[in-house]
Amino acid sequence: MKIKRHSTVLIGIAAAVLLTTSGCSGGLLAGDGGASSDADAGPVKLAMVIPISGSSAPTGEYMQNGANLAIDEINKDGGVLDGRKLELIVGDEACDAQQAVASANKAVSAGVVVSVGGYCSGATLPQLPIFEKAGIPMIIPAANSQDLVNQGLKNVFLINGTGKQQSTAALDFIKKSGFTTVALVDDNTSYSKDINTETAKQIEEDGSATVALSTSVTAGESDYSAVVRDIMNANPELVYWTGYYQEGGLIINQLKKAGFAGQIMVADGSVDPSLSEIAGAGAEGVFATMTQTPDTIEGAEDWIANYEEKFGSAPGPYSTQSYDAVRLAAEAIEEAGSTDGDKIIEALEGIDGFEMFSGPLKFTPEHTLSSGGFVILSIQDGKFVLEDDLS
Amino acid sequence: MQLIWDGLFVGSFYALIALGYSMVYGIIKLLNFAHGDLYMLGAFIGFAVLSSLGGIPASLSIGALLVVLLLSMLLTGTAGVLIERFAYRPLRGAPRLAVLITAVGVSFSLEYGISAIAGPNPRSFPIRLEGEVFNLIGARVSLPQIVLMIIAGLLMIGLNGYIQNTSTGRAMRSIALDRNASLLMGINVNAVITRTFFIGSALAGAAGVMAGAYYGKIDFLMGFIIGLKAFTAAVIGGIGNIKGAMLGGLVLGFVEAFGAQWFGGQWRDVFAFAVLILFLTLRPTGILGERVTERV
Amino acid sequence: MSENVDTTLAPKKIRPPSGRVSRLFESKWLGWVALAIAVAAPFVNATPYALNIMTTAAIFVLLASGLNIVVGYCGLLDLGYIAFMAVGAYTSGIVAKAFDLPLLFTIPVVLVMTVLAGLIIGAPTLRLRSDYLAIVTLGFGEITRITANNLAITGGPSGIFGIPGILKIGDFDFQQPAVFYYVTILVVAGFVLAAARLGKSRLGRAWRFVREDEDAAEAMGIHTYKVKLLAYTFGAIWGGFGGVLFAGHLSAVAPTSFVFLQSALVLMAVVLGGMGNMRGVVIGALVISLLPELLRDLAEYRYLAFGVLLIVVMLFRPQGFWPARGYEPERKPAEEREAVAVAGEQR
Amino acid sequence: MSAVLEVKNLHIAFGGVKAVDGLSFDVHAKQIVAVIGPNGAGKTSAFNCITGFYKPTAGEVLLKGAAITGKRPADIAAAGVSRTFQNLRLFPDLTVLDNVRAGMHLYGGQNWADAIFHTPRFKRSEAAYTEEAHRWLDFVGYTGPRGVPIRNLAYGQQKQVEIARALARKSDLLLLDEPAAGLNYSEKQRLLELCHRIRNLGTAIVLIEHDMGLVMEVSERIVVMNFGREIAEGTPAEVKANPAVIEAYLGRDEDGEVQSHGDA
Repeated sequence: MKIKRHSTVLIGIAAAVLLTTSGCSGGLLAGDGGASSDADAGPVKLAMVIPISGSSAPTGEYMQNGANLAIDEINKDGGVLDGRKLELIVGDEACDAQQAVASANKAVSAGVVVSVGGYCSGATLPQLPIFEKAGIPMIIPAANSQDLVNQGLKNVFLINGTGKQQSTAALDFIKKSGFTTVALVDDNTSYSKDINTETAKQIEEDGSATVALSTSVTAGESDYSAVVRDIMNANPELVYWTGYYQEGGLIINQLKKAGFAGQIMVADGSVDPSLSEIAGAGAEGVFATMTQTPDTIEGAEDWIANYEEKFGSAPGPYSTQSYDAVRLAAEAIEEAGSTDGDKIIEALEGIDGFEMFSGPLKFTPEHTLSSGGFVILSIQDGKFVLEDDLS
Repeated sequence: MQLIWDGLFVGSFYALIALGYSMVYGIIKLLNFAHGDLYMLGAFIGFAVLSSLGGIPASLSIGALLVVLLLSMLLTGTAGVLIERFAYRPLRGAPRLAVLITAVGVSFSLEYGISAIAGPNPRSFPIRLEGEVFNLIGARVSLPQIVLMIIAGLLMIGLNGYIQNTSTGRAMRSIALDRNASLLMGINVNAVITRTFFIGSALAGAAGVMAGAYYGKIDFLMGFIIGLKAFTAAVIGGIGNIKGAMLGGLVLGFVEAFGAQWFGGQWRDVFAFAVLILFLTLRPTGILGERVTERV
Repeated sequence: MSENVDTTLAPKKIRPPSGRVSRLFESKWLGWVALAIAVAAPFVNATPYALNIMTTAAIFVLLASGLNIVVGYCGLLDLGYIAFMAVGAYTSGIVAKAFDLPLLFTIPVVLVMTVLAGLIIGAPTLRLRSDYLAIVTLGFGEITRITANNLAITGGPSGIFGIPGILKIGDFDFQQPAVFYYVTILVVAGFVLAAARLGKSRLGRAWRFVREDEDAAEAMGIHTYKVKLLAYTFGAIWGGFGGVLFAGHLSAVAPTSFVFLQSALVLMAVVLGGMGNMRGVVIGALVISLLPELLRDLAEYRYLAFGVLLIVVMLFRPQGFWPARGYEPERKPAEEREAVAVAGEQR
Repeated sequence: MSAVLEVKNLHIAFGGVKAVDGLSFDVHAKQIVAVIGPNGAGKTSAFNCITGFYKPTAGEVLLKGAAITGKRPADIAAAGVSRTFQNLRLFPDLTVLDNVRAGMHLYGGQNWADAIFHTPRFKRSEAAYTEEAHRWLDFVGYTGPRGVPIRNLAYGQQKQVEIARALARKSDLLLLDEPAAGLNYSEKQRLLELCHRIRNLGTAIVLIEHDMGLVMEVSERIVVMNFGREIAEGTPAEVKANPAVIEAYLGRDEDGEVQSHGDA
């Protein structure tokens, strides 16, 4: 009896809801949702899922500014596809998988055509299947874990050097400078561990140097005396820190305090003005593997001036890559002559010699840069300057 | 040797924070979940004080540090008192669950309050203790480390003297034994609890400033893990026991240093928490604690 | 015995609180209405974004209902609850990837693993006092996350990605967002109902007895330790299923999803909604998971707001916004006469 | 006649304080035994030892000939002992009926799977629980509302519910810790009558009580304790005449009480 009554009510409610909503667009009965409803008119939307909250938020801002700079330039020049404007849809990833998925889905729902975001590798990985299913190409400006490539998805393009390429750059510099013993330290995040293991592998294969120590620390702590002790015991000529600047600064500081006499090198995640602030005087002379930043690129003064005029602050890490990602997206859309994902992917694969900050672009078969564009920076007077362009 | 020294140094931080945990627990049987965040608060207060003072010549850094230390202790202590007054006192006598949840709420409010004010990014501390590194029977020891350990030691000795020799100290001990009886004996229980919170929070604040000055980086979540560690230290020593908290801090420092050596640095926290769980299940009264039978 | 019953003291009429809102809330229909809304929602808006948000919210509801068993029913403060979700998510992800199975078939393994996890975490700790328990569970939560971050089998810091879908029959893939949403709703509704029913059973009462007064419960022959362990185990199973859905939903599992903050959020849902009251907890979970989506601009302040809210609720409404209903129907007068007569010749 | 409860040379000490120092007594079926003594004499500690809340430092407790010494309270309850507490230990936020149902936990009749799937077995057992709860409330003469949280009720009603809860356990032995404390005269009279009816069910009662009138009237035997020791045991008349008992109560303010109630 009771159950019958329940089910009649249920059916009644369901029917009522159906009746009232069947006219709405975007519902299940209205085809494939609102995703492609404005595919042929209005602005062309680009998704940018980057860290807006959390500890990587400053980098997110650099990226967003870089992208907006490109969008303004392109729109001023008449947009894409005969006058359609570009529009940036920004979503927060907060370096967290769940938030990233939410933001990616939101972007897909907003009807984006290309994704030009992706900073934390751990938060970018779960975005891949979402954009892939929606047939949306991804031009990833910052995240560069090898795992992104290893999935073999045809919509994923990396315009930052991969962990592998960064490791190669590190090895080149090690050989060039004649270091014979190296300690590798990561912070146990996806990106950092990737570079650590890859560098260790390449050093061993190469054989000109030995890995004296390869270890991990836990991010977010203050006291790194354990790893400092290990390094002092291993006594390498070079310490390569592959994590982010917060812990990097502490480790450099504590190493110097402990009287470490060797050299220190950091990976691109630690290339941030705060590094030398946290590390104090000990940061002087620290090396870094990094893709070109506007500061280190010759002839980028105009660009920097534009950026500063628009945003009132100097560009930071990944401003250029984000800028390039948007330009590249526009180029590919123009080339494809449509907002269709497959055609854009085809266009991206066909691009040859597109000028970017990192040099002329041509994608490898696995959709990475043919050359990583990594250079070696060093800290002089608290600022990163070009040490060696490895050419 | 290096291991022992490193353990001792980190342990003295744990001990300072564990003291507050232990005192508060001993007196009102409240596990002040937000205690670690008072350490964070202390560091940020120190940061704010220093920033507002503007540039300080590096030569004055030890003296300036002491002034900032005292100021931060005062302010953090006051914050602790306010928290007790407005969040915990109304719940005295309420179910333990309610109080614990409130403490979680306080912890959250402090963390994200600071995050909203000072921003989510780590800040670098304006003054930095730099100093000579020298060898002491096989361990690398730096001058700042010694200075900080002396400060920590003095604070702990001072506290111990205070509790053993003053009337407030005696009142604290008597409340820890039996609150109702103390009330009957004419002790102003509320005043003593207020004072306890002040002292405990001030010590945590001192540890925060010292950590800021030594490590150079502070952020709004820095109190979370260290709060857990301090609690572990308090339990190891015997919660509610002042000397136990000091001992527990040092023991935990050692245990961690050795654990990290054997299992690798990334397992250090796992090791520390495993020690906590072992102690709680096998010897919940800690090294120095006495057996207490709970009456029905 | 009838002459001993003081008839002048007729039963006082103490009525459950009335008022339109609370009556609506207590209504038997509420659950069905909620389910109907959940089923109908995609017909209104089926964008991937909306489906994603709704699926996430539903999973969150499942977690909150599981934690409610532990905290709300049994009064054990668990600050590391997300660890059970981690166990479920990792187990199903690893098994599914290793044997290339649809997630559905990993459920037996997940069940075993989560029950084991519940026992491993519960057995040594449930003898502890409640505040020790809270901090130990927090420690266990952190241990779980750090371990997952350091082991090779869990994929280290990158975690596991490319997890197979939940099920595929011929061309029909249950992984399509809308289908997955309905699967989630079905599972969550089932578990919420089960948790609510458990709460109103002999076991559920035993949990409440333990929560209210452990000694008195012991004196009634309730083996408090076993009962607490059962609460923990059920909580673990709920969390584990939440993990399976999580793994299926994101197709990736990474350690960053299992930080203390997540445990705290689930706890907030339970506390704000009303500890022990499934309806309140479901509403609390929906509020906690959906509100930030609606108020994106205030994202920075939401945790601060949650923290302050926790304190305020504990101070002024310790039972939560929708506390457990402490009433049940009185006996009908006719039965009363009969029962009195029977009780006289008892045994 | 075999004893339901045998307490043999029971000791318990807290730190240096000997709360119970060599207590022995037997309780036979259908017997009502009172334990009396000044405050702090160790009566409640003895109860807590018998019911397993304290572990005795020495001595033995036998229930129907089987040792229950040092077992956990739940096991002792399952073996057939139920109790009330000195200061009410009800479940304040739960309804009157739920409080009584607590005593029925050991009846079983359903498991968690029954509960989740609402099997007929579950419905039957729930109905039985409710019916039984009403029956015991009627038995103790409880007339108040039954579906409301117990914290809303008057003290006397709460006391009734606590006894109903202990009775619902259907144990062989019922320990009542100061059941008459705080009750008025007519309530005490009803309690007296209730004790007799409980005994008629076949349950033996041990009660701690300060009200001498009630004790003298209801109990068959009385155990007198002072400073943890048993100073006298016997029928009410014997105890009343015992010089040690008189001495224990003389010079204390209970003195008058013994006299006045002795006439009753």
